[in-house]
Amino acid sequence: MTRKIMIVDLDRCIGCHSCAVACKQENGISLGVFYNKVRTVGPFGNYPDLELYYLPVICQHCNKPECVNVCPTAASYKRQDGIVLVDHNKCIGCQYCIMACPYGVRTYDKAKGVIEKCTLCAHRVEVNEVPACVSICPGKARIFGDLDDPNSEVSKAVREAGSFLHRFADVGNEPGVGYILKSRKWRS
Amino acid sequence: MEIQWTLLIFSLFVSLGMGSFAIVAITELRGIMPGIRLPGAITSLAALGIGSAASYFHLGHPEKIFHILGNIRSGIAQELIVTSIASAVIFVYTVLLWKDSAPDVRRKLALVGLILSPVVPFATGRIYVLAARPAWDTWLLPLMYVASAAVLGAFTMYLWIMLREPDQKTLATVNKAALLGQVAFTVTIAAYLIYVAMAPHPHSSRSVARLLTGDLALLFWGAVVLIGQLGPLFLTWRNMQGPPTSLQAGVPVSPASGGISGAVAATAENRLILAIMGLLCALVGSTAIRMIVYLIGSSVQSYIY
Amino acid sequence: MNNLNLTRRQFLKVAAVAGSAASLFPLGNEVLKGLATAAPAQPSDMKVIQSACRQCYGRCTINGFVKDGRVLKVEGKPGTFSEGTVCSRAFSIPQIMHSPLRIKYPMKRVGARGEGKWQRITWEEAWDIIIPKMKEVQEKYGGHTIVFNNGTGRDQLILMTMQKCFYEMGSTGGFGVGNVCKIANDDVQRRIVGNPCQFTGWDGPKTKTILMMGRALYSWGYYDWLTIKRAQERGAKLIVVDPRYTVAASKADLWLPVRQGSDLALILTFINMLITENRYDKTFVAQWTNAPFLVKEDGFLLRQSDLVPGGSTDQFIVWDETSNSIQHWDAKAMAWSSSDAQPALLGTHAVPSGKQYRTAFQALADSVKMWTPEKAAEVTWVPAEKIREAARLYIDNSPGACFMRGQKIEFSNHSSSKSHAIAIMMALAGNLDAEGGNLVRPDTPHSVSAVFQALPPHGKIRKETIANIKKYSLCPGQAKISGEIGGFAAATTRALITEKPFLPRVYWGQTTEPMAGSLDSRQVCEALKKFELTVNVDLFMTPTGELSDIILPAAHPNEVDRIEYPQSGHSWPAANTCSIRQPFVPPPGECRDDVDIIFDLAKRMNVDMGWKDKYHWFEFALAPSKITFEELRKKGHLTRPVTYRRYQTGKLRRDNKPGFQTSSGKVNLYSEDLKKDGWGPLPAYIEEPFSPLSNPEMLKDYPYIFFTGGRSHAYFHSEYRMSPFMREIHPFPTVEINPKTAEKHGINDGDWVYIETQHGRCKQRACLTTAIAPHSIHCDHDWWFPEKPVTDDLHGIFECNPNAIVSNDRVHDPAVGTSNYGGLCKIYKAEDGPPNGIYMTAQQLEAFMPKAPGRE
Amino acid sequence: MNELNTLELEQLFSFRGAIYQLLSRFYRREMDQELLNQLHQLEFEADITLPEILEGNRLLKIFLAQMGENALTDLAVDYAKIFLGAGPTCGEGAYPYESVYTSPDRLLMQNARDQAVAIYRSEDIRLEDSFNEPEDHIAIELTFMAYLCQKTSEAIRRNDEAAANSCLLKQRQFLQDHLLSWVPNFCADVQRIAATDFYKAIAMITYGFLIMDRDMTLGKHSTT
Repeated sequence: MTRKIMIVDLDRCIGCHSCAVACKQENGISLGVFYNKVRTVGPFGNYPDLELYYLPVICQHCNKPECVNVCPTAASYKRQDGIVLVDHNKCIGCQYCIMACPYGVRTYDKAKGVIEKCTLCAHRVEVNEVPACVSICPGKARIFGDLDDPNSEVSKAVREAGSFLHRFADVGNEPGVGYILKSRKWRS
Repeated sequence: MEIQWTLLIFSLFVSLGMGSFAIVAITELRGIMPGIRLPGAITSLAALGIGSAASYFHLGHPEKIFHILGNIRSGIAQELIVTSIASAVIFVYTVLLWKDSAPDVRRKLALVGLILSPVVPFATGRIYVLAARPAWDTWLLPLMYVASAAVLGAFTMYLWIMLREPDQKTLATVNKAALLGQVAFTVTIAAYLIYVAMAPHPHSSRSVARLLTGDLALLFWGAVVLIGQLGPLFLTWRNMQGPPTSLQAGVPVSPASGGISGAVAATAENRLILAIMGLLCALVGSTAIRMIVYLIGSSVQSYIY
Repeated sequence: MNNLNLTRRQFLKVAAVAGSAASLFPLGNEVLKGLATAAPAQPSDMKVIQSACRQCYGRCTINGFVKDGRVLKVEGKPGTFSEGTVCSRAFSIPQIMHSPLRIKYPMKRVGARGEGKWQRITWEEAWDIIIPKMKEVQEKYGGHTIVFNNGTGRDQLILMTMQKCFYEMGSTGGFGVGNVCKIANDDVQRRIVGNPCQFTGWDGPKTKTILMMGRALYSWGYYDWLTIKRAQERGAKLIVVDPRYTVAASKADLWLPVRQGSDLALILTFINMLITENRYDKTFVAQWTNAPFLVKEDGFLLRQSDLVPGGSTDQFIVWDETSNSIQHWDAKAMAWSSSDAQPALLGTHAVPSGKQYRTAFQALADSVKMWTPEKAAEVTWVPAEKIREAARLYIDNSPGACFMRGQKIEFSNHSSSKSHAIAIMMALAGNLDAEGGNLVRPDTPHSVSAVFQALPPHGKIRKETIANIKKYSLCPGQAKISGEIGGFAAATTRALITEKPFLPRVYWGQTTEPMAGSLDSRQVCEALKKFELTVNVDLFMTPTGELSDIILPAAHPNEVDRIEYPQSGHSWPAANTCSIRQPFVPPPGECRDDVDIIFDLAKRMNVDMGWKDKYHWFEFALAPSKITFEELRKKGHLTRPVTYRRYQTGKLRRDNKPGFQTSSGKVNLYSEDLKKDGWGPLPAYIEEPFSPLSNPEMLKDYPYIFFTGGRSHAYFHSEYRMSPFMREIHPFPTVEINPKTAEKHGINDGDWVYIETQHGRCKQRACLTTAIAPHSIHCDHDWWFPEKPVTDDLHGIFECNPNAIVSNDRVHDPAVGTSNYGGLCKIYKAEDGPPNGIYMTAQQLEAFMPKAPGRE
Repeated sequence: MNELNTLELEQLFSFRGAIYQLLSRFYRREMDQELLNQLHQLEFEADITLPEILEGNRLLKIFLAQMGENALTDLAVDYAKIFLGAGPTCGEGAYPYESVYTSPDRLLMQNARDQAVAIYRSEDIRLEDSFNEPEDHIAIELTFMAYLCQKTSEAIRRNDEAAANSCLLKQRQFLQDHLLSWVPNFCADVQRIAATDFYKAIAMITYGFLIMDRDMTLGKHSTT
């Protein structure tokens, strides 16, 4: 089995939004729509005793994606390699998956009448390239690979991170993306 | 999340249609009040039509709807299927009624329709039962939608009955039905609120405080409670008292509902006006609670949108 | 013709319309030749072209994916210093190159300035207007009345060719970027150390401590962050000095939240601690700096000529502790008078005449004595223990601690002193050209960074101008900034307004937007209107372009050939790599390479550029590396290894003698040069004129410290406001306000607010964040709106731009012309809401509003 | 139905080609004195009842009758403002490229331009070097139509009905898929932005002519 996944090392992320724009270019996303956004978590505290980190957010490519369960046309589906995709030929734009997504990472592209979201650059993964946001990240904060391969970079990163590996709140969907944060308190 | 008006209209009118048809079906099965069946059935069909049209406009690509059977486990697919079946049943029933033929078939169709009448609103409410949105993740929500359908149906049919000069027995029955529906609605709303208060992943956007004292207080207390619950309750109670003969009927009113009841008493020269007021109150109440459901329907964590 | 179901009636109609047209345009007319029948051109495959990004000056290596003359996308090119990474700005390249707003033809102004009436002309017509006028002005009023303006954009070769061309015409400069850019302080470092070492030169890969001042990470070359992060992972410490909790501060091991404009006090404290704790590198200071030189009462250094009539002026006197006698350092011979001399660093020493002289080092020690951490805490508002902690990290890790900075510390009326102090700090700590310290960038062929340093010799007019600079300068006796021999923006603006010392006549602007970036935008606007001829070379119609007589269309950086060489703020390997930049596609319309335009201008103005064209120049620049331009084009890049302590091996000097490329051959800790420029020979702290300490009574009306210049992750100064991608991630001019401060004024996050100084007000959108102190306000700089019509205040150049509310009538650094772009301000909610007509479908953009301090 | 004879057909395509060329010339570069003089002779009116052409013609006539000494400069300024993005409308000029009107980000060199390149290539023609503009520039697209008209006209002269038919099909297709997909919006923008009646008139006439030509080549009869 393969399980393609992304790990983001938040200690390396400088919140420069380069990934967000790289993604827009790579995937030809409409203006006003993002697959990938960088949130600023903080600053917490009072000046000058502050703490913050940046949180790049994409589709979590959950292990048990609720968006797939609820999609009436099976346009949302999970591939063998773990990537969750939307087949635009089938998507009727009912937006039910947006309701089912715990993280607000799906969006309805009004112009196209379909759901848009991070594809983990599946078209690149298929030709053995990493997603655009991974390849250009100025902090090299993103790691991409196969979690089921114990020798992959992601597997190593997950092992090394230990208890510093964080995930978004799980409501049964088992989010896939992992966030490493050692230097600050995880608050997301 | 933002109010999804197309979906709201869909669920409101489908509920109204199914609620209305339930009463039509009851009259058919029990052989009473034949005069209201045709207007009732047509109202029901029309409501389903309006609801379906709204859902059509909700879709980005309705032309691809044939893919809908791609995932039968999906709440939306189920909702669409039961709505379609119900619409077909009611349509055939209405045609037969129009032609005044095949009474046996009609009775069977009425029975099917009666069974479907809580199922369809339940299905429309069920799609909201999602773990991603803590304020929705309860079966009380679809139950509330069923109760809402009962109220909407009762007050819709009330109007038709009033237009047909009903006898006292019919009136008493319908009054009872409306009262029951309304009480069920109030109870499910109360139960739902208790759930929301205890829901996991608490957040200010989906707190009960937002309803009771926050930015949604006016919508909740005014539209849901006062107009949506107390209004119909009061009107039903008024109806049960028999026709008001004059202003001096002197109904004792509570201070809280004094404004409305005063106005009602002043203008309620006949039951028709009471019926219209009742339907309006039911519509306002059912719309407002649906609006609230959307407004407190924030996801566990919302990052991009 | 079954397909054409036509009636005679219809035919007659077409015939009626077309008959006359046909008589004008019989088929086969010239118009149709626009489509020449030719051999079928094959659809081309997607090509990947290696090049460099010039959306800022980080010059990351990129690949362009090009098909049929269209840039489909850009990606980072791996295998170089930028390691395949690129920032968001790179992705605006296809949008900028293919923007419909591009100017593609030369144009002349037909209406009044700023009216927006333009007529397309040919290049020859443009030259026919420009050249006679320039020649006339040059003859009638002198070349010094020709002002040119080079911004930071596009690249350094443009800047250099412009300087070459215009100085040779007799121009003394003009607006330029010298006073808003790191090159002002580079110039100070040239005098102190011989070459820059603060901005570029920090040895990230080997360092133990990084002291970073006024630089977040978003200005340029984000790959620097990788170097910093790897250093941290190795155990190195990052100290960040910044008034704001920037991204760099958030990643730092120690953040010093210094009061804006007070950073020099910190450095002076570090120097004092180095001396009083006896932690300075004695060997280096004694042998390689002018610290042991004796100082006269008049503040100049004691020379042989002061002791012996007719003595040498190149021989500096020291006290030799070995022989207990005076000896000297001969700056010409680059030798001591006694080979085993042990020059005394401290104390006062008597010369044979009996007269007592302090050493320069003693003078320094005396001048910084007051700067204890406690004293610094009073000035900087940083607790003394934090200052001590930072000093410990820097001092205890020296040699091997490096310093790096952004440009914002230049924005001060005492930036010379600051640069001077930093150089002293590095020298005392033994970090100059040391492993892990700050490497001095030589201008010899030993370094690829020097590829463009060697310039053609000066021509006759230029020599004459330099010799009589007082007569020709726009700011006589001031500001000899590197690259600007006699002018800076504020002085030029003043000269235009007051016509003193003389009235400049011709303006040539290229890669620049002075109204956005210079002090007092409105005054700059008035000044620009006074020129007899204004030429602007740019890709887009800019506010300044709108005031021009002639617009010339420039090519985008990825439409031309160039060598990209290190110049900005990086460490190895970036600082030691030059790389290719070559076109993805040819320029559209009649756009031309900026450098070609200058060569063309030079030819028409009879200026000898030294080289016949850019390619000639490329070959010359690459010759020391034994590679041709075409080879570089294929190879992609060229990296040199790092070497240390090159002052010992002679690699820092053009004559290959050990030492530094300075007037004394040593690090001029004690600077006679700066003294001559109006500074003391040693750095001294000066409070900015409009600050809570210098002007407390002003706080009553203007209670907040106002400053600007934090860098955006989406823009490069005034550029890219027309890129949808960039506007999406940084949609509004944003003012950062502490929530406590905002609460006092009833300001909510996202409100539009006015920021008002004594000089005026501007409007920005509030971002409430604790990343800024309650006493301070920070504004985005250089905003204008291409979507606003020219008739609306020149595309809204004044409305949201904080540089429009800072007066030009203030103190400038006498040596380099820099000034503080801030002051004191008040803020209040803008009841009239956002600026009219700006691009903001709020619903869309609201969500894109970056939260502080994501944008700096 | 009054079928046209060969000579008339040949003439028809020549005429249409001529109009396309004339329109192309208006957008290709600024007006010059010679063309301005010639315009006096131009008769757009005749028996046409299409309101855009009538109104355009009326405006044009007024402009030509009333133009002053600076007419050429005024027209050049207007040209720069409308088509070159140089002027008070900066940021929302009527950029004469199909890509700008059909791509979501309003950029040059997008899919429409690639399609245009492919179509020209299929006809074995390419752009003349001196006109360094993307292939979806309105002047080039209009010229391409003129080119196809010329080809048809020649085919008719040779009595090669198959070639003529195929060429006509191409015209229809290009007109439908390209010119009509954006020129109506473009002309509306020109009318909105233009300061002179001249370019307003040209935009109206362009739009009117394309509509007329569409109906005619598609065999509709709505132009009456």
